[in-house]
Amino acid sequence: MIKRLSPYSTVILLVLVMLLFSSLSDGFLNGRNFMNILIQVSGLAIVAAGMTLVLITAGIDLSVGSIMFLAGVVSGKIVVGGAPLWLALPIALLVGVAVGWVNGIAVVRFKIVPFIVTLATLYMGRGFGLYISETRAVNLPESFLAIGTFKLLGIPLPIVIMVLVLVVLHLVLTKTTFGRQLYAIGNDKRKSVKAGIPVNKLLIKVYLISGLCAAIGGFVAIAQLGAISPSFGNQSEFMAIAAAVLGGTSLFGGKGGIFPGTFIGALLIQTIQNGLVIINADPYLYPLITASLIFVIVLIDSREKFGSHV
Amino acid sequence: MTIVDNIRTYLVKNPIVGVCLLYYLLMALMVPGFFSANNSWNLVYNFIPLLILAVGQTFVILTAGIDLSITSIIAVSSVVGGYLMSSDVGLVDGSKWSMLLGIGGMLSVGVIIGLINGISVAKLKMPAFMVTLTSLMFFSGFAIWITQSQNIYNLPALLVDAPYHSFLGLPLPVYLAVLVFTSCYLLLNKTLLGEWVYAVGTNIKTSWISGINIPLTLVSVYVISGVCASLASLIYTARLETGSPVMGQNVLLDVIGAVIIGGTSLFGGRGKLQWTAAGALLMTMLDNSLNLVGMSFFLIMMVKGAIILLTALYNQLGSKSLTHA
Amino acid sequence: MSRYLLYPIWILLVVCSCSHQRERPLIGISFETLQTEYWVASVEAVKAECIKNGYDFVVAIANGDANRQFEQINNFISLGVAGIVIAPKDSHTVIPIIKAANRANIPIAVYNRVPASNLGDYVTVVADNLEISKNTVTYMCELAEKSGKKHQALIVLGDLGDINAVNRRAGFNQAVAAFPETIEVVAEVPSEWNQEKALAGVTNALQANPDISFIFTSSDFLFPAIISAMKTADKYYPIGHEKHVIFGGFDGDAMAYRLLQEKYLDADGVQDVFYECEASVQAVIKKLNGEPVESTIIDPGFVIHQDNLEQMAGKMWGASF
Amino acid sequence: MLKLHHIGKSFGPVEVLKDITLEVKTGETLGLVGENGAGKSTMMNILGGIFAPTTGKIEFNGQAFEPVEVSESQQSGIAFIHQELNLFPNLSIKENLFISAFPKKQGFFNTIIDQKSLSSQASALLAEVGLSVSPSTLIGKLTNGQQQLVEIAKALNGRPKLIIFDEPTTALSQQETDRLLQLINSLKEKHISMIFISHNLDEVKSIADHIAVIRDGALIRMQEAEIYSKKEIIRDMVGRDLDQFFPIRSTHPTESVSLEIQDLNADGKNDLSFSIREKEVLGLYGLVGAGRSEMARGLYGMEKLYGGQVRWKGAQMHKLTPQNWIRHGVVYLTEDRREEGILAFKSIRKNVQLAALPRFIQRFGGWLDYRSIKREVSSKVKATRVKYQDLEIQPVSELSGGNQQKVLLSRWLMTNPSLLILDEPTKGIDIGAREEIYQLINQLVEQGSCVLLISSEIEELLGMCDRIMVMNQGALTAEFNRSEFDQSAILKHALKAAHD
Repeated sequence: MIKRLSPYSTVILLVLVMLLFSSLSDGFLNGRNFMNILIQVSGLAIVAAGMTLVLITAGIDLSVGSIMFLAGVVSGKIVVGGAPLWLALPIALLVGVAVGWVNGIAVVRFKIVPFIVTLATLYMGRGFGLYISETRAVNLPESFLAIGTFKLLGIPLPIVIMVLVLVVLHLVLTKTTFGRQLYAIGNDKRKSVKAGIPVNKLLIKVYLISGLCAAIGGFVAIAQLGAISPSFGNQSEFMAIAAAVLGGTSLFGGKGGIFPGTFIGALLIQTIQNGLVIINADPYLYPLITASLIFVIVLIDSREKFGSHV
Repeated sequence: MTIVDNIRTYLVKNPIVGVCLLYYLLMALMVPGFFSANNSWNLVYNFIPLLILAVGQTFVILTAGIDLSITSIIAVSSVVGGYLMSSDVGLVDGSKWSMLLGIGGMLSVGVIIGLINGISVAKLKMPAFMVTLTSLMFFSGFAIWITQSQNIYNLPALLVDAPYHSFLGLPLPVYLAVLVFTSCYLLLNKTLLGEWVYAVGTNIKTSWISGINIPLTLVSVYVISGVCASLASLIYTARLETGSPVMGQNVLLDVIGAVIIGGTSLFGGRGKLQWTAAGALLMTMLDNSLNLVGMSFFLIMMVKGAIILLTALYNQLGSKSLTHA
Repeated sequence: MSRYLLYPIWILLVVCSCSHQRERPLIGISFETLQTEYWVASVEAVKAECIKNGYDFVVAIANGDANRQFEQINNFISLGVAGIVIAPKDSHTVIPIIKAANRANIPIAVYNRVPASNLGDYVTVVADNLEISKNTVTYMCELAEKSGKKHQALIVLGDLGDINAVNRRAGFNQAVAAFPETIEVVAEVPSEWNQEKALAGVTNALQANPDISFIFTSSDFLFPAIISAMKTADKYYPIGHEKHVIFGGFDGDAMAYRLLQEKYLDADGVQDVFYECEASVQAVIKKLNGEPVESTIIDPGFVIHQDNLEQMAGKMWGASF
Repeated sequence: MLKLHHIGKSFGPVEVLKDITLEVKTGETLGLVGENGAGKSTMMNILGGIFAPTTGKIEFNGQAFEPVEVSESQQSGIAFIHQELNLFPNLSIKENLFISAFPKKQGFFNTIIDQKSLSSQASALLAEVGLSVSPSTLIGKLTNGQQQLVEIAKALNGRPKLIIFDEPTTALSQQETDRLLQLINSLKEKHISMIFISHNLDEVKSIADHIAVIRDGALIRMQEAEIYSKKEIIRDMVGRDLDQFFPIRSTHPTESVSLEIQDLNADGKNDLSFSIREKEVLGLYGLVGAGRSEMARGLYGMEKLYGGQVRWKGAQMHKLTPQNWIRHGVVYLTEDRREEGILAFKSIRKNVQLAALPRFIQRFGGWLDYRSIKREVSSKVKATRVKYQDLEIQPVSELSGGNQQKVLLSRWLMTNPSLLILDEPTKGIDIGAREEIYQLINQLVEQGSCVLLISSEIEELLGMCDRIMVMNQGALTAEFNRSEFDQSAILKHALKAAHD
C-alpha cells in the first residue's frame, strides 16, 4: 500500500483522472473545459487554503460552509437593498472575520474542542443566514454577475482572486515567522509554548484567516451563480477538508501546504465533478466517488501517523 | 436524610433534570397551547426518536469519539426498509412477513455502517469525526443514488398505523423507547462492556494496560449508535409513511445538543444516560415551544447552536479542576 | 444550581417577545420552502386572502424537510388553528399530514402539489403543470419551425422526486415529439432545484454540445444560473440576433417578465398564483361554514410570449411582484 | 558567575533540597553527580524558573536572581539542554534554531523571513558546534547526537553565560559523545560557564573543573576534578548508612522457574536472557536511559519487540499483550502513575476493579456480580492499607501519591497475580507508604508469587531483592546474588561507560 503520501502522488492521481475522462469523452480535453474547471474551482480552492492553515495546527473548522452562505446573504441583501456594489465585498469579509473570531476565542480562550465549536457556529451561521433571507433565494443584480464573468487581462476575475489568495497564503506559510510557527504548533503545542511561540495569539489568527477565506471563496462562487439559494455552501466544509487532505495536509497537524498540496487537491475534486458531468454520468455518483477517495487518503494519513504497531 | 434532602442532592448531581422541570413549568405557564393534551402527545412523539438517537450517541461520546453519520444511517435504513416493505416496489409482498424482513433489514444497515465506523476508528486508528463525516457523505449519497432521489411509498398499513395503536393506553413507540433506554441503561451500568466504555473514555492507556479489549469496546459503541439510528429511522419512516433518501437531515444538531446539554463530557469517560434523556427532553420542549410561539425554524436552529456553545463553555469553565492535560 | 438557571430564563425572554395575543380565528400556513419567488408570491397571496376574509394567520417554513413540516402541522393543531393551507414537500409525505388534520377535523387545503392517494377529506388547488409546459414548448417549437433550421434542444429538469417537475418534463417531451424534424433533444440537465448544480450542468452541457439553440427550464428561479452559463458559452443574445437561442421557462416570475420585456425570453408558462391562492383560502372557509367544495380545483394557467405580452401582463403574478 | 546561598526546597512534608551552597566561576565547568532522585533536577528547575526555592538566594552574574518564568531565565543568559530535546522534527534545522525570532527583511516586507541571513547565521552556529550538515535538512532526519548539537547551537544563539547539560550523553553513540566533549572544551575557551549533570564519571572527570556530589538533597562534597578520585565519588554518592528499614522475608526462592526469557530484544541492539523463580524478588538496577522500562514494556506488549522467546511456567507465550499476560497472572505496575495508572476522576472502587472485571461476569451478556466485586474491592483495599473516606464517591485524584500507588496495587492484587513487574513502585512516595508497600511485596512473595522490581534506589534493591541484575545502555552488565551484594560494585557496573 502506498506508505508515503507525498503531495506529488496527488498530482499523479490528477493526471490519471484527466486521462481517464478524456478517453471517455472528447469534450473533456480542451482549453475551454480547463478554463471552466479553473473558474469553478476558484471558490473551493480559496476556502480549502484557509482550512489548510487550521489543519496544520491540528485544529478543524466546520463552519466555513455556513460562513460562505452567511457572508453571501448579508452582502447580497445589502446590494439588493441599494447599497453600492463595492460595499458588498468588505461586508462579506467582515462577516467571515466575525465568525472566525468567535471560533478562535471559543477554541483558544475557552479550550472547547474545535469541532464542537465550529459545528455550533455552523448551525448558528446557517440559521441566521436563512432567517435573514427567509429561505428565499437572494437574486443578485446583474452587476454581481458581471464580477463572475468579468475578465482582467483576459483572465476571468475568479481565477485572478484565487491565484492571489493562494499565493499570499503560500508565502505566509513558507516565508513568514507566523507560517513556520504554525507547523511547530501543529507538531507539538507544549513544545511550542516552551520554545516561546505565542501559541494562543497565532491560533486565533488562524481561525480569523479561515473565516476570511470562507467569505472570499463564497463571494467568488456567488459572483458566478448570480443568486444565493438556501442550500448554498452546504457540505463545502467537507469538500475543503477533502481538498486539503488530498493535497497531503495531515489531520494530526504539522504537515501540509498550499502549493502543490491543497490547490491540486481542490483541482482533483473539481475535475472529477466536471468530468462526471461531461461524460453524462449519473450525477448522484459524485458524492460516492469523492467520499470513498477521501476515506482512502485519511486512512493512509492515519497509517503514516501511527505506523502499523497497535 | 429527608425526602427533600434526597431530591436536592439528586438535583445538584444531575442539574439538567432540574433545568428540564423548570423549563416545562415556565413554558406551561407562558406559552398558550403548550400544556394541551394534543401538544403533550406531540412532545412525546417528537421526543422518542430523539431519545433513542441520543442514547446511541452517548455511548460513542463516552469513549471520547463522535458519530456524525447517524443521519445517513437513518436515510439508508429508511430506503432499505422501504424497498423491503413497500407493496408496489417491495421485494416481498406487502404482508406481515415483509414488515419483519423490512425491520430486520433496517437494523442490519445500522449494524453494518456501525461496524465500518467502529473498525476504522478502532483498528485503523482514524480520527472518529473524520471517519463518521466521510461515512455521512458516502451513505447519504448512496441513499440518494440508489433511489435516484425518489421516495418509496405504500408501506404496509401495519407499520403505518403502529404509532397510533396504543396498548394499555400508551402508544407503541413509547414501549420501544422504554425498551431501548432500559436495555442501554443496564448495558452501560451493569455489564462488563459498560465498565469498559467508561474506562476507555477516561484513560485509554490505562485501559490497555489493564487488559481491556479496546477494539471490541470501540466497535460495539459504534454498532450500538448505528442500531439506535436505524430504530429511530423506523419511527420516522412509519410516521411519514415513506422510505425517503433524505430522511432525518436536520436531526444531528438536536442529537449532539441533547447529549452535550445533558452534561456528558466530550473528552470522554464522564456522562450518564439519564442526563442525555433529560437533555433530549429539553431539546424537544425547546423546539416545540419556540415553534408554538411562531419563531421561525431558522432562528430556532441558531438558538440550538448557541445553546451547544454556551453549555460546552459552561462545562469547560465548571470543570476547570478536572480537565484533562 | 443558580448558574444553571441562566439559559432557560434567557430563552424565556426570547419566547415572550414573540408571542402575541389573538382574537380573530387563525389559519395555519405551512410551506415547504420559500426558495423561489413563486413560493414567496404564493405565501403573500394566501396571507392577503386570509386578512381580506377576517382571519389571522401563522406561517411555518420547513426548509425542505418533510419531517419538520409534519411536526409544524402538529404544532398548528395544538395551537388550535381554524384551517390549514399547506404547500407540501411532496405528494406522499402530505398523506399523514392530511390524516392528522382530519383527526382534529380541521379543514385543510393542499396547494400546488396533488396528494398521491385520494382518501381523507381535503381540497387540492393545483396548476396543470403538464398542459402549461406542453403549450409553452409547443409555441417555442413553432418559432423554431419558422426559423427553418434544425435545433438541438436542452431541458433543465427539476428535482425528480417532485411530481410537478416530472409533469413539466412530460409536457416538454410531448410537445417536442410533435416536431421530430425541427427539434432534437441532446441534453437533460437534472438541477434538483439547486442553483450550483444547474450552473455546472448547463455550462458543461453547452460545452459538450456547442450548437444547442433551444433551451427550456422547468422553473424560472434557475434563470440566473442558466444565463450565467449561456454568457460563458457566448449564447445569450436577444430575439432577432442571429446567435439568439430560443429560450423558454415556467412559473412566470419577475425575472421572466423582465427577460420578456428585454426580448431575451421567447415564452413562459405562467401559473395563475392569485387565482390558486384565493381558491385555497376560499375552500378552507367554505369547509368551515359547512358549504360543499369540490375536492380538486385545477388552474389552467396560460402561456405568455412576445406576441401576447401586453394583454397577459396584468394576469401574470411576476409582473406586479 | 553563579552563587547558590543555602538553597532549600520542600514539597509539603518532603524536604528535597537541604541547605545547598555552591559557586560556579566564569568559564568554569561544574560536574554535578548524584543518584536519581537525589535532588539534581529539582535544583535545575529552580535555576530554570519552573519553581522558586523555599529558602536561600541565588546570585547570577553579580545580581540577585529569582526567575519566575522559563523565558525570564533564558533572557538572563541561562541555557538548558534537557535530555528530552525541544525540537520540531517537521521543520528544518535553521527554522528550529530561530523558531521564536526569525531574522526579518527590512522595510515593507518586514514580516517575510530574510532567508539569506537565516541560512548564514544558522551555518555559523552549526560551525560553532562542529555539525557539518546543511541547515535546511529536516530535524526528523538527524541522529540523536546531531539533534543534540542543534539544541546546543540553539542555546548558543542566545549568547548564554551559563549552559546546563542534563544527562546529555545517555542516548549518544561513542563518537557522538566524544564530539560533544570536544565541543564543551571549546566552549570553555569562550568563558562560558557550564554545569554538566551525568552518570558517566569518566566523562565528568574529563571535562569538569570541579565536581559536586549530591545525596538525598544535600551537598556532600565539592572538590577539584583532578584530586577527586572515582572511588571517592562513588562512596560519597552512595555511602549512607542503611537507615531505611526493610522487612525480612521468611521464605526463600524455590528452584522452579516461573518466567524464562531468551534473547529478548527491546532496543534493536541487545538480546537479554534471564529468568525469575518462584518466591523470588529479582531486582533490576540501572540509570536513567539504561533501557529497563523499555525492556519491561516490550515484554508486557506495550511497545514493539524486535525478538525474543518467552516461557511462562514452562509454556511458550506467543501473544505478548497485557490482556494475555493478565490471564496468565502477570501484571505490570507502570512508572507513570498519572498518565498510565489511575482513572483520574473515577472512584476508588472503579479504579481497583478495573483489571479483574472479566472474572465477575455472571450468566450471560457480561452481567457483573457487583456484590462480590464490592466485597473483594474492600478486602483488597484493606490488605494494602489505603487511607480513604469513601470507596464509591471519593475520586482517586484526590488521594496522596502513596495512597494512589496502593490503589493501583490493589487493582493488580484483584487479578491474583503470580508475577508482579513493578516499575519504580516507590518513586515520589512518603516513607510511611513505602514501608507498607515493602511489607505487601513480602507478603505476596511469601504466598508464592514472584516480583521483578525495577528501581533506581540501590538500598531498596539491596534490602528487598534475592538477586539484582544491572543494566547499562540496553545490556545486562552484571548479576549479584544476595550473598555477593556490594553497593559500589553495582553502581560501578551501572556507571561503566560502554567502552572500558
